[in-house]
Amino acid sequence: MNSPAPAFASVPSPFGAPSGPTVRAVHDQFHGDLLEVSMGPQHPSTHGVFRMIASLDGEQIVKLKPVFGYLHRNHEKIAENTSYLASMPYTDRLDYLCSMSTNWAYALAVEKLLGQSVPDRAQYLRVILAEMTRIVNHSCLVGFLFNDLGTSFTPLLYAFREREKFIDLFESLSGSRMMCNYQRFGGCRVDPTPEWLAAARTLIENFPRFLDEYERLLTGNEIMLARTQGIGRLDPARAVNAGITGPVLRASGVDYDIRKVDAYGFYSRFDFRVPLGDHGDTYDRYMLRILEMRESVKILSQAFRDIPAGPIMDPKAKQRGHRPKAGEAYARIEGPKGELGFYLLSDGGPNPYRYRVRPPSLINLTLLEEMCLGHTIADSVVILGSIDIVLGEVDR
Amino acid sequence: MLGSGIIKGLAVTAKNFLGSYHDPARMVTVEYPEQPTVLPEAYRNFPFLISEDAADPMGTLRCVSCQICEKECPPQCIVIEKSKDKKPDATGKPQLYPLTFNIDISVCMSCQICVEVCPFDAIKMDKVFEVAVTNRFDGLLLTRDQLAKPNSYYHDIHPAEAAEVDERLAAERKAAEEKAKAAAAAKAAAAAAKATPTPKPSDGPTEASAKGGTAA
Amino acid sequence: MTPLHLCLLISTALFCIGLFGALARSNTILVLLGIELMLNAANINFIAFWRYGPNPAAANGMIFVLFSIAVAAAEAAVGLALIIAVYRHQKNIRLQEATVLKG
Amino acid sequence: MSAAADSFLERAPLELRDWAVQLLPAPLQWISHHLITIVAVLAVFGLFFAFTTVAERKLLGRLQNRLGPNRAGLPKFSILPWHIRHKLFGLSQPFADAVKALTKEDIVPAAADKVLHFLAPVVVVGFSLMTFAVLPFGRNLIPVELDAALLYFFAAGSASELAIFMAGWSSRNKYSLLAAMRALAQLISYELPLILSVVPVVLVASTLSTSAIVQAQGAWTFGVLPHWFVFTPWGFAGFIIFLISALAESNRSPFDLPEAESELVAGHLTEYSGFKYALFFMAEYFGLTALSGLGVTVFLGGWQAPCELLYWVPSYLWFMGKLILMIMLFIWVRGTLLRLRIDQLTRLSWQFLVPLALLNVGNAAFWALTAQWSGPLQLVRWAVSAAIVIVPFLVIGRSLSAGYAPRTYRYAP
Amino acid sequence: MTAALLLIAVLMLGSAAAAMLRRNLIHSALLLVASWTGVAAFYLWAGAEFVAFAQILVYAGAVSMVVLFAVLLTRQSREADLPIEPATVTRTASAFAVAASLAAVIGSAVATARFPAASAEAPAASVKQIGLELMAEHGAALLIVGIVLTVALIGATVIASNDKKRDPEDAP
Repeated sequence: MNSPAPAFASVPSPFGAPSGPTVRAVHDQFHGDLLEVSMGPQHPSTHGVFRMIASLDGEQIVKLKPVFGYLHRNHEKIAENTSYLASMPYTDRLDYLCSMSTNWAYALAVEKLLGQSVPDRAQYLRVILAEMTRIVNHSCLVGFLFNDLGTSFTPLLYAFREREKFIDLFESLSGSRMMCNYQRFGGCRVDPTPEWLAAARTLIENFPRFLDEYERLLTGNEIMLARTQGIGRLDPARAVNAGITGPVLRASGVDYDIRKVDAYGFYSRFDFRVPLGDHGDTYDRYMLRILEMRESVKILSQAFRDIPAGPIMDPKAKQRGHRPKAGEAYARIEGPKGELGFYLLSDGGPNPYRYRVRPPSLINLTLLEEMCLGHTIADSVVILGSIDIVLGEVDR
Repeated sequence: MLGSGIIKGLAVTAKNFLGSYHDPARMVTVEYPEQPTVLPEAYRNFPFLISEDAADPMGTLRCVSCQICEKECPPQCIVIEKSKDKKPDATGKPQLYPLTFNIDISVCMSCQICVEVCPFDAIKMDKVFEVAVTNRFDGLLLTRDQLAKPNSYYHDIHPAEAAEVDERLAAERKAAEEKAKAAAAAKAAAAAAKATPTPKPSDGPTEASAKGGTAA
Repeated sequence: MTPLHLCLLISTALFCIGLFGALARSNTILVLLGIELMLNAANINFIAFWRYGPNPAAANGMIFVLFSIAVAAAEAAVGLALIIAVYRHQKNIRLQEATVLKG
Repeated sequence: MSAAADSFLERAPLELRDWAVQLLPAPLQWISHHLITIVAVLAVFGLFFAFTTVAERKLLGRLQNRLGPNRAGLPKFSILPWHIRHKLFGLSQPFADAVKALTKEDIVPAAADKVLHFLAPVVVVGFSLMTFAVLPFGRNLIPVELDAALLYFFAAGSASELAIFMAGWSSRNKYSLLAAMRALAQLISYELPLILSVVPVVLVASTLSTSAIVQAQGAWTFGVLPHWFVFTPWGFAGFIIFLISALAESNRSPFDLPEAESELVAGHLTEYSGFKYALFFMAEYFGLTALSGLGVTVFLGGWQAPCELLYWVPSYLWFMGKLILMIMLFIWVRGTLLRLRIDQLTRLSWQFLVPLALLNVGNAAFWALTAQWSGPLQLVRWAVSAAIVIVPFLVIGRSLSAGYAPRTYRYAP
Repeated sequence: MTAALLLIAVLMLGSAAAAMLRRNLIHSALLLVASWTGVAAFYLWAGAEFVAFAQILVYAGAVSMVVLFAVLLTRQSREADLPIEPATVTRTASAFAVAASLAAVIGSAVATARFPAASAEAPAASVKQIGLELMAEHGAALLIVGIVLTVALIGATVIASNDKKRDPEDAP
């Protein structure tokens, strides 16, 4: 490790001397031929229209070039040409698995720009929905990861079975299963009924049982251990330098969770821990997701206990036609995939002058080649799966 | 011992296999066309226009063609053409009405922003989701006539919300009537007392209270 | 012509095809396969003599063939391993170019 | 007992065949005798294949808390009343699939090696069907009685991976080529433990004939404990090794590397469509069924009843019942496990299965040598035999899984 | 019976000859599998079941796999099926001359030879008999073959294993 950022200086290096296969990315007459395989954009395991051009020596990857942009939808430019409110449903489509937390990040940025305050109940609701989204995202991710590992959909369908319950709650609250469009500048759109809160609480109370069963199915499985431990190691110094965030970074042992660092929303009121991995491999990334789900359950049960009554919307907040004063704002949250940030630059008009998303999926993807080199093609899809990308967010 | 994790996993799948026969929590499949899905009340799909009277939908549209929804619609799937003349609305007040009101639901992303910004409670979200048609251009372009649905339909699909809206509208109308009455009385009194100019009937308060209402 | 003659002629033909391949082709793998064919031709002879020989009760012919098959398998394994090793050094499996034993 | 063996039900299939044969003129009798056998095996196992596919999908569905296919009913012109023909539990799904496969366009890539591309599915189906010839389906039902039946079985079965190679290589697709390489590596690695796992049975039963092996398992202790080979320490170990190798030989999860859909799209099947694809699919299930049938024959007592009281049930029903259980086991495993990597796959074979199988051969030799031990010595015999299985398993298993363990995690301070 | 033998011979010799002449190495290997299967069919024809199955198991099942593996591992060009450069014409011609003359010599020798009369019925050799002979009379040979096979297995592994660790120092 060269010189880690001061914030992470306390982290002892979990890695000794660099080990594992050293790979030469050469292609000349002395080293035989490399087989160049184009995986994607139509490939079952690239999680959407992502493409990896892998050069293989036998089954070993000696070069891997990620190609993206197939799902580019001009998100940022569209947002610069519509009102602040009208961008909110578009943020649903960024990371379409976690629209609730993406909404929050955008709302946070606009609220910062407007100087808008948020009532307590809405703050609690935001935490509740964001943590539920985290659970949804992580359980889906683990399911997809196991699909990449070659199960016949079983863990994925178990995860989907549970996810469905969360999604149903989202639907009955916001009207839509995935494109929730729930947060507003200054609060939330709909107030949940007491029945809704009770149902959500029951769901959360039962969720650890599912997690236990899930772990019994997967965590100790010898094949799973052999397929994931030591695969796709990510050095913490490299991860920090590359701007990796979220569970991928924490799996490498770097203690960086924006919920703790920024304590945005009401996160400072909740008691939760941040799990850290020591090896930075695929197994750690998988286990961190499981552990974070358990922490989310803890946060959620506290939130259900403490949620106050009251308005969910600041009565002074404007409904539409927002015209923030000229200025800029950057707001970030700890999304399920990592640091999700929105940067807004206002010139006083009804549209943002500049709108920029910091998508965790894209930035976490940048070290894909480094993680894959020296591993086999079978591992590359697993490593990609463990990074947890959503192409809607990568390509925007 | 090598293999114990695998055996544990096999036990879990076996449990789920058996559970799928007796445990409804493990068997969540709904056989859709035979078993209709129960949609939550908040469910939203595509917008429709509310008319007061099912017998004369075009005559009693609540929409006054203010074009706020057209402006706010994120994917800009709404096209409105204002009328030149005014027709009396449900309260008898003359209002503009939409000559054209088209929603291209192949573009619409069901975000509900049009509903939120409408000051007249004229556009609401429908629950119809089986909208497959054979022509994806004209078939998915809904016109004014296709969009207009009576208020009773709104009550059917979103009972609680519709009741709230109706209550609010009734209160507003009452307030407006009282105000108009008061104004008329005042005018009469004023006319009786002095020949002063009539105060202009204003729709400002209606709009303001409607705005407050949509937040709920 | 007895069936035995026919069998022997067939095995002769197979042997000569193998020989031709081993001599004519420059690819090491094919040379090895030619030799395998020659071995097979010999095996055919064993079986033919066992079947039409004076003393078929003794299964000697078959046992010879079994041993021969086993040895041929070993030969193929070692031969192909050698070919792969040569390929590693020279990036080529043409027989003419494998002129040095030292890698 | 002999009465049961001669019961009408037991002999019915043979009687039926003989009756049909004697209707024909004499010169045709020999050939029709065999043709009827072949057609019967094809029909029974063709249908068995069809319903295995639907059973697999339904069982997997249930394992995953889904319903599985339950819609394909009977066509409108069927005479059955509407409520029955409407869905029929999805049982007509395989026929709908067959019609679909037959009517789909057959696409051959322009760069493909056309001849091999065509030959591969033919070879794979042909050879996988040939293996059925030596399985004793019942007391009197064995298509071909061969002295070296086991050897024949493995010889015929070994060609299927060759066909996979042909398919993968001839498609001229990189995924297919990788799949072809994997198929070769897998075959080379798993043919050996598969054969070695059966050798102990050959040693103890001292025959290669499948029907004789079944005969050797036909006794009960106290009338309820069958003398199947799986109920001995060496037989159990052999059965487990056989199961693992059979999974690998038939390209089933967790060894479905040649067609690993998350890595190689569909592996060697990537460039196949329509009926050729269906043929591969069929061959895969035929191979699976044949290997399960061999497992039943060699380890699970073949057509023998599990206890003496049930001896009257026709033997072929026992065989089919055990076969179905074996296939359900395979489906269960598929629904649970994930795929190995190719190097782990070969390592599992060479470092784990082959040594254990070799030791197991020695174990069987010990068992055969101590056949006369009785009384307390019998216990010693069992203990020693079990130790020969368990101790190496623990030792090799530990070294194989060295370095892999669930971890504990720390939390940020 | 003779017709069957001739049919087997045509299959066997035809595919062997085609294998030796094809330019495509994979085709050659697969044709050789056909040829080996033909040899196995000949064994079956001759009544040597056990040997026939062993032939298929070893040649079609194992040797062919190793051959195909070797072909794929040593492919040189981007195309999987490298055309093998034909040897020079003189070489081919002389090889043909040698093979043909040898065929002529042996063939004429065989054709003119006289053999003792064969027994009429096919000899029956049960698996048991083969096993007993292998273990009793040829026990020593069996042991030696076992050792040869083991040594060959180990030797092949050692020769083919990638002994040089890849390290950055030996980069070109």
